[in-house]
Amino acid sequence: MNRKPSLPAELLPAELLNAEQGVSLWRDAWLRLKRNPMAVAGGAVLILLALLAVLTPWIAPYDYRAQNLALGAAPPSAAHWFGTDTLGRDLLTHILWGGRISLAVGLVATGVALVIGVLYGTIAGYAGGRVDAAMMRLVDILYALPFMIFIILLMVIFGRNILLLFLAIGAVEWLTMARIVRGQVQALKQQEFIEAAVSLGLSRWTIIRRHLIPNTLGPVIVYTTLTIPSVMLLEAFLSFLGLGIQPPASSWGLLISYGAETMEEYPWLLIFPGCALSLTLFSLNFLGDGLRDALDPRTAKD
Amino acid sequence: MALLDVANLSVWFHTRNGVTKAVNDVSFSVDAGETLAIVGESGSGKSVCCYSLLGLVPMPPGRVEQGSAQFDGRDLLHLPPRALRALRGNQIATIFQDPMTCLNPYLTLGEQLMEPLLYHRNATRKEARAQALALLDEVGIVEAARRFDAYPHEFSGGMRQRVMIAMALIAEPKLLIADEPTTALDVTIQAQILRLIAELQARRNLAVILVSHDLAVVADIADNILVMKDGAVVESGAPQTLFARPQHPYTQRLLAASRRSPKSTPATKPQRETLIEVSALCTWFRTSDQRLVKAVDDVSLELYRNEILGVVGESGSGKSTLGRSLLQLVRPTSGSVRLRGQELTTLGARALRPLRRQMQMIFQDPYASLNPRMSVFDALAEPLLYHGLATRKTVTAQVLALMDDVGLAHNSIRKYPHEFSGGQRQRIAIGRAIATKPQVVIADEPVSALDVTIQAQILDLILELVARHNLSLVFISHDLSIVRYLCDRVLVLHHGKLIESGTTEQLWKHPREAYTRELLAAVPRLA
Amino acid sequence: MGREPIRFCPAATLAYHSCPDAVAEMLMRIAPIRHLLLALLCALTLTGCGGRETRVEDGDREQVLHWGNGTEPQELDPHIVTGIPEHHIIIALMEGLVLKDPATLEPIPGVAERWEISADGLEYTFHLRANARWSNGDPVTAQDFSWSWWRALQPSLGNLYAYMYFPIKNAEAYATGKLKDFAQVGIQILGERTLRVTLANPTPYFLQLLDHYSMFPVHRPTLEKYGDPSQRGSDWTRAGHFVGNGPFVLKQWELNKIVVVEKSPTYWDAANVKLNAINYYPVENVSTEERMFRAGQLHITGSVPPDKIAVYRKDAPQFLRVEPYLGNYFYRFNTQLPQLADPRVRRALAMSIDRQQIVDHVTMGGQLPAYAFTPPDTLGYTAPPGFAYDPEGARALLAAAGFPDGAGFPPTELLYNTSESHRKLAVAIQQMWKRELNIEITLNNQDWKVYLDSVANGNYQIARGGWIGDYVDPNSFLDMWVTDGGNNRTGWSDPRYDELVMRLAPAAPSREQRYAWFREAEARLMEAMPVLPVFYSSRNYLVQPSVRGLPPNLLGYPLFKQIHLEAAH
Amino acid sequence: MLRFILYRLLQAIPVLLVVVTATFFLVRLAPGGPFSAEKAVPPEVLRALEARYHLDQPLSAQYLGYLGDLLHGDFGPSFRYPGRSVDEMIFSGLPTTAELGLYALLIALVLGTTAGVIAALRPNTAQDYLPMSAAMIGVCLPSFLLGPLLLLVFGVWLEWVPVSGWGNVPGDKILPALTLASGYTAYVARLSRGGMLEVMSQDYIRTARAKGLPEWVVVIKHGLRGGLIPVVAFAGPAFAGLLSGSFVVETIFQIPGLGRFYVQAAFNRDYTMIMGTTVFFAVLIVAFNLLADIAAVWLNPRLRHQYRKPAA
Repeated sequence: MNRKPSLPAELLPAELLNAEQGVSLWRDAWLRLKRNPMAVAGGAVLILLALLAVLTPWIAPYDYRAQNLALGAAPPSAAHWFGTDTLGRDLLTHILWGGRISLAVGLVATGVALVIGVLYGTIAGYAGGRVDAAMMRLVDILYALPFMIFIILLMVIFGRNILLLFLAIGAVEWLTMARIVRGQVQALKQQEFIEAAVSLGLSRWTIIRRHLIPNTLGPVIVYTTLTIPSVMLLEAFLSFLGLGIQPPASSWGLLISYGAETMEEYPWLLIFPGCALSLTLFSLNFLGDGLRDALDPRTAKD
Repeated sequence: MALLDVANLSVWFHTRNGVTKAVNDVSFSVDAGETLAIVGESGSGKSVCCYSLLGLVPMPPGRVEQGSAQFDGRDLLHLPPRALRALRGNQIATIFQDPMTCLNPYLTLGEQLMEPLLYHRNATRKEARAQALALLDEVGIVEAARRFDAYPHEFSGGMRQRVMIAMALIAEPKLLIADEPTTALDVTIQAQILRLIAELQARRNLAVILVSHDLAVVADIADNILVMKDGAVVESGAPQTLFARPQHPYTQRLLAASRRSPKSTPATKPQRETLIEVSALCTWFRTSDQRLVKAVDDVSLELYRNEILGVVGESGSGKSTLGRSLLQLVRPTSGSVRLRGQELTTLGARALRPLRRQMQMIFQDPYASLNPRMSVFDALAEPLLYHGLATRKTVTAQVLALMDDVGLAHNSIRKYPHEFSGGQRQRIAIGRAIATKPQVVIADEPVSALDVTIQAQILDLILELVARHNLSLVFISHDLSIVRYLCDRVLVLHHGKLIESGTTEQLWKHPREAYTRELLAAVPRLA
Repeated sequence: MGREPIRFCPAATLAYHSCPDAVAEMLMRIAPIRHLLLALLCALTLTGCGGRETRVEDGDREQVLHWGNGTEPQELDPHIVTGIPEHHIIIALMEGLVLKDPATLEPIPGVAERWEISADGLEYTFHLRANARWSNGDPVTAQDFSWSWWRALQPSLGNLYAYMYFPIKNAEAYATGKLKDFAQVGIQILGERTLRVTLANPTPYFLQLLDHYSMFPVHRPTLEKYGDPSQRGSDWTRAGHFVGNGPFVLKQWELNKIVVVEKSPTYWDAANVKLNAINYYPVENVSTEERMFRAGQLHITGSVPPDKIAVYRKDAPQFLRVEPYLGNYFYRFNTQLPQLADPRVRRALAMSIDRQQIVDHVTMGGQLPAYAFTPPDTLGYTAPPGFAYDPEGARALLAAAGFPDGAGFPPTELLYNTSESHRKLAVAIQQMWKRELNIEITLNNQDWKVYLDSVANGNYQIARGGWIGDYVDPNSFLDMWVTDGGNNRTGWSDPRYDELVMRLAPAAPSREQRYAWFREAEARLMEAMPVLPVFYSSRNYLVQPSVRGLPPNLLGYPLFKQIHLEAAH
Repeated sequence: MLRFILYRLLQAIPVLLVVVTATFFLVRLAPGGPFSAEKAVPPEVLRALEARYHLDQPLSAQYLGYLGDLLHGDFGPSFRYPGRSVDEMIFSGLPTTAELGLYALLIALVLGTTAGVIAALRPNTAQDYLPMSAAMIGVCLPSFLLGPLLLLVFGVWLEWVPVSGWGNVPGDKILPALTLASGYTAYVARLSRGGMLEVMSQDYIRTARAKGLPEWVVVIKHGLRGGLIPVVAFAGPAFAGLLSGSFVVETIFQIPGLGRFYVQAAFNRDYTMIMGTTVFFAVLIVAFNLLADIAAVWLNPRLRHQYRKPAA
């Protein structure tokens, strides 16, 4: 649709219009975000989930190690709202405990990938030329190295460690992020406002931090919301391989992969963890879209 | 009965923030062989008025509230979409303002040119091609057959606008709507395009609606002029009567803006203190196919304190590269640039940084030169804080002072660039440039993207700031009338070389070079 | 003739009864419109029975057996391979001197039509049948066996099962390079069709070994045609190259897709081979395999997903086979660790596991609780229980060892290789130890190769292990725990045990005496408990009712020439 | 253009060399040799096996020997499958995996683009939310879950398609391709939605409408090309990833492809196979990144002049 000057620009909340105080992009974004009902709902669900995760030790109906072998896998009932798994353990309890792991992994590992990827991509894209070529070939190399061997080596060298898990996942996921950001920056650096920033005498780092990175946020947020689910599932895979959390602790990814094995016999073992993961991802998605729109002062774009 | 008869047209936009009456009770008519000019500034509703006839206004939020538009006996406003589509590009064709963005960069010109024939006339590709080639020839594209499969980016702006015209005319429409067809072009090209439209109109007995913000542009070719403001017609009539006796103050303002006076004798004679000294400056590029482009070739100049130096030339003459080379935004190939004796070309990026404070730039496109994610406050506070000209405590007051300087309302401090009109954005850009209290400002076509009325305001602002802050200004422009209004001295660039220089009046009255004379002749003038 | 193949549709029976039931149960709790949904589900499942003939039906008609074979065979060279999938293919393509009766596991004639054993049990004389032929028509001779066995013992070949030959006199010395002269190995050609084998010790299970593929003959001209017979990496085993002497010949071998063998016309007992072909599918994923079975793509699977066993048992027992298997599942203790050095601790850990609960509710596949190491009735040998499930006694032992109520028991780790079933079992046992002994055991899983490395280097505390007998004899289970035995890996050592297993039992004059020595040895093993037996294995797999001639046995050993297919009526 | 391709191919040499070298030493660092097994391997057998595959030589000699073989295109014998060479195994699995990957890519591109375009035509309406939510579900459903689910419904319950195999029966390629494509479809949908939103607000779309072109011509002919540019940038590396990521799908659907080797070789410590698949994968990454760049140039004529040969 063509946007004509006669169309009044999306007006800001009244409190912004009359203010004579300068505020940061982030504060503005926050004010804008508050007016987006879907984003607020997404954020509220996420906060609720985070709260549940924090409070799990006090609110979980059972000890997560408690088994009832004789009961086995039982469908949802009054005693076990979400049913039990094949060892007779309460599924709700495991979803609550697993949420702690999955949410932490999703956020921290994605955060690691985000920071490395955005910085690396921005530097490569802004520097251009040989530096860019070398940096991107390094990305190619890291893409090509056999992931399994990498994981096995990590496991052997460092032993089992949840922090290591975050690092391993972050170390894998940042590659694509770097590519995306680099593409964005290459386009951005042609724009006049970057030239204007140079002519203001700003240092390269300031230009990267204040002018380039904020303008790459749109695609970065979209990609991030897509990364979080794959990070959570990757965690399950690595935990299964032995890097990461150990039973009886669990995570949503692990619960889903076990549930997938028995989807015919004990569907609740798949449905409930699946719902928990989907709920999180949809909330994240709505929050992410809202955040992206909020961070882009222009009209909403993908 | 005229070809197009518009009566009581009202188009309103219904948004969450209320109703905007973009077009309110407008009536006009135009007949074959006639030219109607609709003049007004951005936001006056002149474009919406035309687009609503074609069904190109987004609905919602737009809505046609009332009125009729009889075209060839049919009411355009009440045609079903399919019937309207059959008219578009067929009976009624359109030329848009910016040929850079209005042609599809992914399709060949030939393909885009043939489309109206393919979809409206069911022509075969062969027929369409033949017809398109003939038309390209007619609009003055040489070697049309060879360039038929070229892409838009391979053409200059003027050429693209010729293609746009050919594309509009290919289905032999009865009515041509030209929305600011020359605004984005150099003055010399503008004259050619206007002449071309007039010729084609005469040859084909076209009805033309010419939309423009500049009365001077339409003066020669319009049979009737409609002046619009805030969605309503404020005055209309034949050019002669309108120019001779403008009734409405708005029309008078428009006229005044188009009739620029030469620069009044400066109150203070510029001191002969040399601020920037450029000698034998060359900035050459090697394109990736290894072709050498001598954008700036052996240029020497001086800029004195408190002087406004004009640099004129067409697109591609190297005037923008010259401006960037002065600031070391583009590193020159050879030659020297000295700022008060300090050689700049040999300095590294880090060493240059503190000096940059003293030399600032205002860019042509106020849309692209402002970071879309920085509010006015951010944009203006950044240079102040970065160069230590303000502290966290004083920065708000200083930003507000800057906003006063450039004429921005205080309550817009938190707004973002997209919420402003072009003129206001250029004010922000100017504010940013003067924030560091520079000695030299280089303004690269700062007003060519703006409406004439706004141009006048911005030019006045620049003059005022130059005087108030003791600035020296390099003013780069293709429009000699503006240069005459503003500058003390003028340099003429052609193909990267400096071909003529002198004081403004000297150049205006006694141009030495043929090229300079050509530039002068192209300036549209009101009778 | 002209009999219409009767359609058999396991998909409908199973799907209708099992899964939608569970789904329906779910729905009844959550959806008020359950009737509608139920109807829809039933409609979906019932449409299953229309349409084309399944692979199994086609196979039943054509006598083509579709066999789910686990993984892609690494090789088909009997002197190189080690795995069960390879075993299943090679026994169709080749035959040793002796076969086993699949019902009793007693030796029956193979290439040798008869044999004599000397009174001291040291000399075996085999008489090869005259009509034994290679698939290219050459006769199978005593020279073939002698040369093949020479080849199997070449150190450069890297034959992991060379130790199968070690009962033969001087075979071990030759295989390890201590002896260079093959003539001194106890293998003698007495004639074209007569072969004498001299053993170092009377080995009651020697005839069984002859049916192991590592002792099968290979066709010398073929091997020599495709490379150096004493080296790996020859491609004589490819379809088109392969020459064997078994009831089937190799027709097709497509990587990760299929191995096809067809009935061999030159096989001496071809008249009694009823199958026309066997198609082996390398299906690694057990769920995929089960789906293939349900959809009528396989006659037989290698296993059943553990969670599906109960469903089959309840709804489709005609397909499910649960059979005891000559294997066990145990945990090794690293006896060098301070907290595990005390046998009382090890016994306490063993006695606090409720094995009945585990086999009933965790493994659920018909496994038997193990209170000794050797599976019961291994060729008539059953070890007496070495301990019992006794949490009270376990607590007492642990307290006596200095950890009353688990107090002060250092953090200890249980290592297992990455697998869902190992994980589940470990979690259950971890919780039992916590409950009964109040000690915290952490779990650690490692990738298979890392796990092997850790266990082999003693780099573990408690580690999961499993053992499958190579042959049906207690020796196969007990000789691994001798001092510094390659498979011991616990650091445990008992001179009396070594003497019993290594010296006394092999030289025992009678089976009774031999088993008595073994019982004593096993009792010592359980008393010291360097290894904690959990259960005796079972084999769970699915078989179409049309498959006949596949009696259960401890080794999961099929005699393909006896198998035939009879479509159900 | 040719210069550009040559330049990039030249860059591929150090990339491959680093990948080969790093992988060569990394795999040997991982504990557990290629020949370890549950039953202890006698030392003399182990020695014989190591001698057979030159693992008894010093590492430098092994490395140089490997590089030499590699130059001749010889990846060496597989350790796990003693009768087969790595070359043979890669080329036996490649056509299948490539076909699977190609179908998945096509599905991802066609479905994803369609969903993205539909969503972009009416942003922030049901027409937008519906396909985008479906895309989100596509991301949520990993292939180890989607594959069995599809098989259960269409293979076991409905019996519309066989539950395993590749190219045996018509129709058995549909589910694997769909399963592999699902995640990528979601990405493509989001990317193309973003691209289309950007493009459909351009001035030249208004020009096309002013010419009276039917709306579908406006969208497909004038809009799609520009809207696809971000998708193409994604599709290059993604396709390389698709080929290596097909492991799960190949296992679930019993497909004789390359993806299984790529993963299993690592677990089996099949050194030569790991090297072979890794080198092969690295070549794919280089090739597909290059192809994506070429496709971007093809889609976007504005980039072409950068790569045009100088006029003689």
